Amino acid sequence: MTVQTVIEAVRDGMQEEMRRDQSVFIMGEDIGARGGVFLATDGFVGEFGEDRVIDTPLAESSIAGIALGAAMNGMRPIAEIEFADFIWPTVNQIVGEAARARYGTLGQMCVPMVLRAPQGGGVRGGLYHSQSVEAIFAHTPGLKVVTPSTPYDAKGLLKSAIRDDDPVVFLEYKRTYRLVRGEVPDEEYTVPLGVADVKLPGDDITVITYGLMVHHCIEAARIIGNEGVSVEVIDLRTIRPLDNDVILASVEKTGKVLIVHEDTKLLGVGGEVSAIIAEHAFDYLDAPIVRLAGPEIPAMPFSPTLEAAFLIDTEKVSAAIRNLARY
Amino acid sequence: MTVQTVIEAVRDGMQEEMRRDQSVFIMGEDIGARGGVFLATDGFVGEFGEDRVIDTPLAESSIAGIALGAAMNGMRPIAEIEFADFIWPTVNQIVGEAARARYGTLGQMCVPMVLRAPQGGGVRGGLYHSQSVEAIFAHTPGLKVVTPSTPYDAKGLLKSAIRDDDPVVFLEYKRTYRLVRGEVPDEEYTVPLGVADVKLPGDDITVITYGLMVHHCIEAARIIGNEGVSVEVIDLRTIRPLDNDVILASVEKTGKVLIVHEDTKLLGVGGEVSAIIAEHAFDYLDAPIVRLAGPEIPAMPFSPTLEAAFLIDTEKVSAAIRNLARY
Amino acid sequence: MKKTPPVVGAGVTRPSDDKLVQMYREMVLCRALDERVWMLNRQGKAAIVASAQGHEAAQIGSVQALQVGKDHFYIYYRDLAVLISLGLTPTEIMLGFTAKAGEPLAGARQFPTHGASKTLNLVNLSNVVGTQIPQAVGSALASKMRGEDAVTIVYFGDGASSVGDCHEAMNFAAIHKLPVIFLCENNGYAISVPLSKQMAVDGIVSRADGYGIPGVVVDGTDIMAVYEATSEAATRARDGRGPTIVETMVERYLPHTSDDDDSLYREQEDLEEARKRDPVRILQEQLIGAGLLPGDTDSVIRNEAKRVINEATDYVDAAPYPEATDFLDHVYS
Amino acid sequence: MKKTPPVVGAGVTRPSDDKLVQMYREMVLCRALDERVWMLNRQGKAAIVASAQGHEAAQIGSVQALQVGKDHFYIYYRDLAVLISLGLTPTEIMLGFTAKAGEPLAGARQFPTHGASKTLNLVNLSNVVGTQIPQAVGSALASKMRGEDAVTIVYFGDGASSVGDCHEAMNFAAIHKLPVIFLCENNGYAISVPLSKQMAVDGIVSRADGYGIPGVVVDGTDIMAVYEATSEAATRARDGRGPTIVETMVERYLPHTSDDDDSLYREQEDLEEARKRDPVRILQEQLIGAGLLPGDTDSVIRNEAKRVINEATDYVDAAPYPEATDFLDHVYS
Ligand SMILES: Cc1ncc(C[n+]2csc(CCOP(=O)(O)OP(=O)(O)O)c2C)c(N)n1
Ligand SMILES: Cc1ncc(C[n+]2csc(CCOP(=O)(O)OP(=O)(O)O)c2C)c(N)n1
Ligand SMILES: [Mg+2]
Ligand SMILES: [Mg+2]
Repeated sequence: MTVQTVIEAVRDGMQEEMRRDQSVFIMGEDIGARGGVFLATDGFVGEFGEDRVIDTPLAESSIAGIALGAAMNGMRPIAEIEFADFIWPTVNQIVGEAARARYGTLGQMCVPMVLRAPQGGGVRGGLYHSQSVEAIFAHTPGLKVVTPSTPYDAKGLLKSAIRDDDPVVFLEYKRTYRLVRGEVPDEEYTVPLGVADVKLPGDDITVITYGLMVHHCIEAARIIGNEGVSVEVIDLRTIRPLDNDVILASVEKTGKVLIVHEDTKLLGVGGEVSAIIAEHAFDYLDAPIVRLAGPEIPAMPFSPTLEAAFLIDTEKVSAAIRNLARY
Repeated sequence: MTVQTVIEAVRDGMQEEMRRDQSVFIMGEDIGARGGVFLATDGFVGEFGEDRVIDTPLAESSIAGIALGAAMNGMRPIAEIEFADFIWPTVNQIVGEAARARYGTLGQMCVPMVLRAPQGGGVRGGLYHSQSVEAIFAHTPGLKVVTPSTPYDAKGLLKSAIRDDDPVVFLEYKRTYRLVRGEVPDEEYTVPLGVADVKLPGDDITVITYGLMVHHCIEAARIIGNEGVSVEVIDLRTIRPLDNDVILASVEKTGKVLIVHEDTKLLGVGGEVSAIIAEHAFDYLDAPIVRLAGPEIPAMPFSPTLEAAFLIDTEKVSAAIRNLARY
Repeated sequence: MKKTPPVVGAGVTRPSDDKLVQMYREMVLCRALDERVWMLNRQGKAAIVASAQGHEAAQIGSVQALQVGKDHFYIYYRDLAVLISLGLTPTEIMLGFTAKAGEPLAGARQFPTHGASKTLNLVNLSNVVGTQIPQAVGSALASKMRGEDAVTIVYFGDGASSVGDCHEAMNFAAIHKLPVIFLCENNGYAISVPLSKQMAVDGIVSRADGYGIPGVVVDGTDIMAVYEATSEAATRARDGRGPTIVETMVERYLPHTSDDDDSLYREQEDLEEARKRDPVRILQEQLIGAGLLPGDTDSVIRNEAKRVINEATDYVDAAPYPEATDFLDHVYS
Repeated sequence: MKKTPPVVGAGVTRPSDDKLVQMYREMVLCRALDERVWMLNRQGKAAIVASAQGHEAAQIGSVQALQVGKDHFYIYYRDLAVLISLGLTPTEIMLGFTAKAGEPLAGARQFPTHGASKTLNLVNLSNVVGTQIPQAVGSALASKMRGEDAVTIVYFGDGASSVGDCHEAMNFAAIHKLPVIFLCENNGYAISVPLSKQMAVDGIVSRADGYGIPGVVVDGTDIMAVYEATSEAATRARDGRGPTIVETMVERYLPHTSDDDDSLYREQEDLEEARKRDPVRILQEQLIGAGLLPGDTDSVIRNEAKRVINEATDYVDAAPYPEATDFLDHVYS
């Protein structure tokens, strides 16, 4: 075991897969000599050469489209979008094309590509360096969407994503990159896609979350635990496909659910999780299903006071859990 | 009152607004001499001239971006996307830019533009002429999203959308264009955005839906009505903002909810509606909240047998209502 | 529309006589098939038809300049003649138009001619105009990375050239000198929108300089010119000298698709002018002039085409629609 | 990078002597401001800084060739000197860098220099590179529709030229002969990616032919050349003769932003070469040569700039952050 940050785990995950499989390559802006704006590919161009570590022009739609074409022709591209805020031009190639390539060719084409992007706020990124984009991709059948929260998960899930034969949108919370440290095995491992993780077991209330928020929820759960309420924290890890089994099992045990995400509320992942529960675990519910999510503004404002007002923190989560416990 | 089809109502709505306000103009592919592929702008170029009815190159991102720029400079553009399936390139300018223009300039800029697109299936459109796209835009604060079902609503909502100072994504169900007829007043009227409509009152079960599905739901409700179960059909009409009041009032009355949409299920509008109910009307619920939605495949397949398997019809809705009635 | 005369480099082998006759055979077959599927549409048996009529020389001339089985073909909805020239049978293609079971490219899940063929390296993922251009560049990148000398050719219309993806893709291919051929079938219309409303220039070839790559305009109704320009571009690509724009000036004989009514926007005169440039007749006359269709060869070819198309029609008429049992399959691997 | 000499049309009025000195004053002020905000960043008082250092002549020379209050300005994050030249005060701008209450363009909701000013017709909606280009074209379309003779100018970097939106926007503007000026600040880098990995040509001006519009390359460190090229483009736009690409070859003196470390990718030599092309020094020398900075004029200008910047610094230091009470406002009208 080694203690690493999330960004180190991401880097190692890619590096191991590029060493393991010649068909894996990476393309994106500033990933070469610069090593990526977050240094996710630090040293890569030295080890793998410019052919497998391609500094692209600033042109996101084609980054996605070219990766898609390369994937259909036998390669396993990792396409990096510098910030998730700049991912919208890829929607046409990812949601429109990559997601349907297998379905629309009766399984003849497969698209083993990963679209990586750092997302989320808490880094003074303002309206255009803080966006959460998981909901839009997670709505699309044919895609897989992953949002790791820890170094262990980030590396293990990324390796699975690279080996997966379907297009995976891999969204890393940039706030966790250097903030979150954790143990990572020295030996080879992967974490399967589509499996949620009980990050903290508990009996009275289920908190379902993912990404950066996992850490606030765990902290809040510990605080509330000291107040005599036992909270289970579920990290979805993969947003599509959702792990209904883990979600429903927990709800059937606790009967009370709080869903937490940083992304805005309406038509967010929380809505879907709530609907799954309301349809399949209705008889077990003891209280309304509550969502705690980003406010209904387009994204996170820049000034520190405004950003703080947007962001969900341990305190806000604790307050929501206490409310629910009282119901 | 005149009986019209939906496409006639859409055409009249635009024509009246263009006559009323010189700043309204329309841009899109084939809207000039061709009159639009669905003839929504039939005769417009003759009446309003090529300056106000602009046949654009095939370039959706710029159709959106140019409309946005024109809107910020005092015009009221209606940008037509030929089929909603081709709307993805506009996401960057609409979700990324237009939705945040007001917020990000502290209210200095406003974006009075309408992005119109025909959507949905049932017309043998296959994977790329059948898509439903409301969920992706409806997730975004700053946008308004409208999905009319009848000629009356289509015209009245479109006129409101054109007069609105915010960017509106206006999604017309192409299957309704010539299929659905209805009375439209001869005198001037508008239908306000953000207000749901009880299309059929009832007491035992609430069916919440929008667009083409409204008609299947009404038919199903009539059938089930004859079986002694009183069904209320709510047409959301506007997907963002959602009309929580009408939704919750109905659920508090009936205690049982079926949500129906043609779009695929996960992270669709139904998830959000379910979550709103599970949070705010939990104590009134007598049964699980059920969703009937398109299956989890990327879009509607082309062959008639496959398309039929995808589509929700009156029979499927009736079956779902009966199931819920039995709970 | 101004038609620029073919500008072809030296040193390219002309197609052999046999190959020329073969190309003619494909053209005749394609035209017969095309006419038949329109008939099926009018009979309510084919939901939608986009025609290759007027584009056949550009499509067949380019395919025949490449190596089927090795090279990669990214096509669009109007490329019926590409399919014929790649070796798909009329029956296979008509299963697409009628959306019947056994359709090989997409299991009838998609519009006719859409889907893919793994064995033919043929891809036509979607109806979304222009998306295939970066995908093709990605395919060329993959070939180059593995050191293969396969070429990727991508077909698109003048309309598609306006899309941002076209720009991004050409620029990337130029930077990395990728083995890709950008073959534009410029028929002067994007549905109803004439070239003059799509661009302020006569065609797309003038963009080549802006990317630092070669571009060539050819008369797309002259199969020899297309063959030569494509051959030269393929040689350049295989030699590691990068991409080429081949702009073929063609005519669209018919409405955009069977759903369109071109009388709303197209002058009868314009159509009549267009029809004078019939690639099938032009090649027929060239072959007759060169003595390559001796005796009743031409009518044998035409009758054979008719026979094949009739058989195909009977087959697809009798074929069932696909069962909906597995319509949820192939979403994930 | 090859630098093409300025190619300027005849018949353009050179800036008056007074105007030249005014432009110099703005340049000096902007440079002083720029240096100060970097200092604030290093002190932890400014979260992010993108610098105009090396770009000032291109920015100020172009603004001064236009009519402030009437024309429309679509800028990007590096256009600090555009703001100065439009008349924003250093205090107003520094409220942006420090994200303090009263920031005029976005209420400190956005990165510095982002937002809009209704009175100045200034728009900088987002950090998303290239999105402003079609927006600017839309603005020009609106002006033309209303028969106004306002011009829209849009600023963007070499990096932005790779985006599909740039292509779509230029093509549309060309077709409709819109009154828009595409002003590219080509500094040879998109963050770390050098021009040679962004395009296979030396700059974007060679694309102009592909759109059928005029394009001109100027030395962007020579304010006179920029002024003249922009004036000519503005005249063309106002005369209904359509858009122009003005490519200004400039240098980026500093890392991409305060978050960047350019030693990872930029040779020291390259930087030293770049610094020789200091637009402030170049104009200073030109003015001294022309006798336009007599006596201690230059040091008066510099001292005045320092004084203003010091005052602004004190002001923003003392200013509070915005209250979060209304951070939910202005989502809808
Ligand atoms: C992105 C996108 N926008 C619009 C359409 C609708 N549409 C289908 S074909 C077409 C015109 C394409 O013209 P061109 O590329 O010249 O090809 P042609 O049909 O003339 O061969 C349009 C607008 C589409 N399929 N995709
Ligand atoms: C669409 C998009 N992609 C990526 C980025 C990240 N990014 C910010 S600036 C930049 C480089 C822009 O270079 P250029 O346009 O040449 O402007 P310069 O900074 O050199 O003046 C990049 C890649 C972004 N902001 N937007
Ligand atoms: Mg065309
Ligand atoms: Mg640059």
